[in-house]
Amino acid sequence: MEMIYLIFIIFLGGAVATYLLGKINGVLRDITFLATLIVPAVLFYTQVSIGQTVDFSMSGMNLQWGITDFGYIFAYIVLGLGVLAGIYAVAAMKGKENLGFFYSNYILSIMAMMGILFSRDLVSFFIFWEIMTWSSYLMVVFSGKDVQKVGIKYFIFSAVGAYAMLMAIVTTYSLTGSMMIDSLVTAYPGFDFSMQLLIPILLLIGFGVKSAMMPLHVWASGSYSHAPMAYTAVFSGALSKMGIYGMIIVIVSLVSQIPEGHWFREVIAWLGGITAVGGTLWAVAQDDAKKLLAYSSVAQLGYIIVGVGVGTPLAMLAALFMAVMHGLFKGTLFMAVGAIEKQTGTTNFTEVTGLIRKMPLTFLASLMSIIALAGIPPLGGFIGKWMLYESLVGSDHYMLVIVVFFSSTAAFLYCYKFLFGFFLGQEEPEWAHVKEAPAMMVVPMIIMAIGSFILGVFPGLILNPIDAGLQELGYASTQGRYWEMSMLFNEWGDKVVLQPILYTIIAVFVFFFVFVVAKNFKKTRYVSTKDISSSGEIPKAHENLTFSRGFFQPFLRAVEPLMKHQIDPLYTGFGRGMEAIFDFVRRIYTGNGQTYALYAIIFAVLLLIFKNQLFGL
Amino acid sequence: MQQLKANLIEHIKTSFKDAREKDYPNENRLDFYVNKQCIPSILTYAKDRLGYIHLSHIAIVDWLEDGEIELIYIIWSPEEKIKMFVRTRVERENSVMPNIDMIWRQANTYEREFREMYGIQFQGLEGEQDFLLEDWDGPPPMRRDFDTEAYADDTFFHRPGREDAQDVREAITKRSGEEIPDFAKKYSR
Amino acid sequence: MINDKNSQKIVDIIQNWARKQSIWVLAYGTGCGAIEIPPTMTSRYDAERLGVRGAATPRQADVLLITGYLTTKTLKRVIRVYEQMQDPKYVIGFGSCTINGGMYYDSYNTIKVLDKYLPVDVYINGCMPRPESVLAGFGKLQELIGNGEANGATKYKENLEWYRANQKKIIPNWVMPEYNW
Amino acid sequence: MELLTHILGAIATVILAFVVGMSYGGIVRKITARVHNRIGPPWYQNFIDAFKLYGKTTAIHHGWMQIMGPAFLMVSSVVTLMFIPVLTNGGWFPNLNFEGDLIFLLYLMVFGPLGMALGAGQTGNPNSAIGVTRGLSQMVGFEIPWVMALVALMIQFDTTSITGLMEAQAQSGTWNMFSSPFAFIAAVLAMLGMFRYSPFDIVGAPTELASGPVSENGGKYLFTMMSSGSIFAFVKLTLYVDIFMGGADNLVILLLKTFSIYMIPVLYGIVSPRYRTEQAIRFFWGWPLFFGVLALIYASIF
Repeated sequence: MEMIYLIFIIFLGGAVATYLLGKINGVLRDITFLATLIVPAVLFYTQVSIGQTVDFSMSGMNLQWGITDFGYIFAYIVLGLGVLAGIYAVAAMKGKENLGFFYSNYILSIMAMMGILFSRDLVSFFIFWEIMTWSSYLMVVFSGKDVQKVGIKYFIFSAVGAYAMLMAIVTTYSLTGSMMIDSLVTAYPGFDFSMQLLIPILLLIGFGVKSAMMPLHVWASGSYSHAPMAYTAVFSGALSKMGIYGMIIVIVSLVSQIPEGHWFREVIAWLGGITAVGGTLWAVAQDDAKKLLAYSSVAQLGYIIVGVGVGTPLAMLAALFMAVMHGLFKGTLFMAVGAIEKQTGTTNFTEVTGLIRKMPLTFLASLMSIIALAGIPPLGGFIGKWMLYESLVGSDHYMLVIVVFFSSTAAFLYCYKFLFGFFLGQEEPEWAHVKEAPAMMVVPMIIMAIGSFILGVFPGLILNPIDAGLQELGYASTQGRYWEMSMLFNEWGDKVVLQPILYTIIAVFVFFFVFVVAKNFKKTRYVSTKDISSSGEIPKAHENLTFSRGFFQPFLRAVEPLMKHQIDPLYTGFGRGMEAIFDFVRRIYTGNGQTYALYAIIFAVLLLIFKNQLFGL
Repeated sequence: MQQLKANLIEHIKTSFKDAREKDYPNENRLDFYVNKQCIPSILTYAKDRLGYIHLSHIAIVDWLEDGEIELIYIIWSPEEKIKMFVRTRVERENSVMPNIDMIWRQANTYEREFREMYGIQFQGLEGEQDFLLEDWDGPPPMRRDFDTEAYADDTFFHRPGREDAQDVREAITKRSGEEIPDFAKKYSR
Repeated sequence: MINDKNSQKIVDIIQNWARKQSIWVLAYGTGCGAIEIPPTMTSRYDAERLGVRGAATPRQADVLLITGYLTTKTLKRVIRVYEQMQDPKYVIGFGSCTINGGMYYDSYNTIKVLDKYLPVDVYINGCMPRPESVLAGFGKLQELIGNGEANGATKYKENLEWYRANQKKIIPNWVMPEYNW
Repeated sequence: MELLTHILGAIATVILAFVVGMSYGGIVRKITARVHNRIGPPWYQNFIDAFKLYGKTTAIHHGWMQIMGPAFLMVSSVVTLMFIPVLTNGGWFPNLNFEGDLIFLLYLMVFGPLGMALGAGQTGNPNSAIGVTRGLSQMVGFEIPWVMALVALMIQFDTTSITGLMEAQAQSGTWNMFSSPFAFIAAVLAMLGMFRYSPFDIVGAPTELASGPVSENGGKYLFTMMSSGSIFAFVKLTLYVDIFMGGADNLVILLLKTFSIYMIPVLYGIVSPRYRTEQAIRFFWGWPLFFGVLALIYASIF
């Protein structure tokens, strides 16, 4: 049997089995769940080779499944994050109700994402896309809170995206007579201009919804923060990357073939830039960690979209690298929030403080992820940021680089807010009982944090498959020109050599650690955070001295003009307008027989009056 | 002005039978003695009906010889420009005053200070914690029978050499032979 | 070599010299004495030329300058501030009030003799002392530090029980973190 | 052998940066005093202060992060120093000049303040956190014109490395401050914020914030912060000299150039009152931003 079928059969069977076992035995269910994640992952990496395809026919349509070099990069994200977040989920969701449903949904999500990467034709692509949307929707409403507000928003945007995509697919079929992605790509330059414009725009609406691009990002903050955190790690880390995956195919394979594609890409890049700025500023304003990370995800996806839109080889490298990194560090951060939520019951910065001594490992993982997120060397986030800037400067996007830089500098603000809000600050007696999260939750976080550290020093590890994927899309090989195992070059040949940097940092760090820090630390004794110089006053145990409200108020006051314009009210206004129209239409049906009789009479009269014009008599 | 004053006095006297007018030469001032139970009602009445919306001050006098403590509520009407002194006397020991901080919020501060400094209790006064005196376990220090010097001698250390109370000027004269001018001598001890 | 007594002595001499030249003052501005600090620091008398400089928090300060009377209420805070300071640390009592109570000799809530509660290294006499005498006081402190005689902190540490007893006598509700460095 | 010279050179660079930064700090105190019509402390006062701080006991800590904070700052300063070409030809200080570029440097320079901010947060003092938030907000303000100036230089000379910019200046014979004046103006205005002298010193305002982020740190912590701050000041000055004034061939010229450029924020600061945070941010997004845009236009046209 073909290995590809086997993988999907395991996924499907596992999903059903977990659901059913969930009714019988908890341990069995957990084991089945993990096995269903790990076995296909192992099979995929060992047995499936790139380029291998399977063909079959379904109701008269030829379908083809197979993995490409390009899809392989995303498969790393999906399966890696899927397995780690799955291990995390087993511990994180312990004791919740309806777990079989959660697990089978989770498996379905992973399966759908793998299916999207496997699909070489538009029909199975669309089917898997819908499975992904539905499973993620069910996860968003899993907690049962604010289903009306959040779930419906996500549902409507996903539906709009899906319909747009369906229209594009149907149009493609009517134009080419084939459902293959490859045939669309080859036939695309021959379309007339309106079709050349319409198909990518429709597809991009579909993909833009998933990757939270600017006017379509409205659902993101609510949905990311309402899904269980174990799933949000996958939701934000991997699922949103499917939008990027589609977007790259549309932009690179389709739009770039026509001369007007250049402007198209510029628009996309600028939309990405605006997404990044907006997401960052709103993230700074949040008081809830989930919301903060959700907006931060929007911003990070904005960077990736910028890279995709710019589309030079270096920019594509940057975008794909950042996609991988975003999966790593944002997954870790969402997991950390989940761990904190599990241990304290809240994720609000104004409530939780001073967990550093209680949850040191979670803090360490968060710290490393935050450093990666902020793009500070020597962690992985820096590589993506560096390549993005160099590509922007090298491809004459001068204003865009400023916009992106503004957003990434402002990102330090929410980075600090995240770390300070949870881990630093006053240690309140309210949280004195908090313990470190269970090992099954901590270990995936630490593994991923270490992963982002390794990628920061040896980016070649992941740039290698990315390079292969880009070659698949028609780019020339970039190895040696833009990167080596631990070296980066820009368009002008300026380089950053990562290993000596790491060694220097480690050497200086060790020096200070051994001679200054460790020696001092032993000599000093710990005093509680109540023992601070507060004008000679001794804060009592119940006096809360934590500074967490209005954290960046001066900054937000300064950027107020930028944040005045929101897209939400526009949609709400649109919705209200539609509602008013429907309401008016509804009023026609009064439910009164007399009124209907009146309608009939009016209709007859109108017919009589206009009969000459209508029937041309 | 006189007419206005007379009106006010009449108003108050009709409403509060036990109000005793205290004659005072100052023309823009009214002065009453009332019972302590009347205090909230007369102040409310003055505030709501007569336009005395402002509590200027609450004064306190320790009449040690009479064994009483007098509280004087000074209120002011910005329209009629007449000050009203509402006085009441209570026993020095174990007396409980009605609390008026729901009429004027700022009265709370005065009342807490009186409680600490004069030992007068107020009914249902908020703020149990110390106000001015932290860690105080002596008698109320602002009462006239409180001997502050004896208390200080008792509680605090004194540096030796302090008690002789020598005049600085005399000491200098003795030491360096400087003459004290005649006019200054009467100030010397 | 490092544990050699003579070399330790040399290090002490150098360190004392540095301490003497760099005095970071935490002015605990109770009472009227605080008004004498601005002229001392600004252009007329310019204490900074002697290395005297204001510190913002007790953690950074070397000298606690108590400028005036201390009520029982403020004494608690002053003790707290003093205990938060890091060794080596010095106390300057400023004005008559800290020496013998000054004009508050019979007050029911001000302490009269500061050195019963905190180890005072230098007293500056006067009510108020002029900036010149403040500078003279700093000069005296520098002299003491230079000779290694300003050891109030050690005295406090060694006689902590005696000081604590005095402090607790007027502060009955004693809630203060342990002092053990 | 080569490694040994490298290490020795690195140590020499750190010592040089420390000494120069400290002395500049002392000289600034002296100059400030003279402007105030005071005599002021001797120029070596900062050394005495640092030595005294080192000699103070540090008996307490609020947790690991408080101690790591100053260490982060020190590591960041020293590592950043390693990537700055101190002299044009490398000379005695070969270090790692050719291994990084400007964008790398921009991000490396954030490493220290972030670690420091974490250290300040661990102490639990609300003043520290308030100071940090102000500092970070202000940083967003001045980074924008500063990056604009750098991008303008990058596109003008088609290089992002500092050595590349220095070579370009050596070839053309003019300093960048003359060949791209708008970028220089934007960068200098950004520098006012970078050095945190008034009017942008609200971060560590001594009376209202109790010196902000450092309020819980005394003794050795403060010594580490003070010395790494001095090294950092030297790093920034050398960076400015390298990219705008053609670098320096020997130490005397380096000192002259760095000192002259140091005087801009110092002299502006002495006579200025203090901005609130949002005022500071708006200041940077006013004229500095305008000059930054001008610099970008200038660079993309010529």
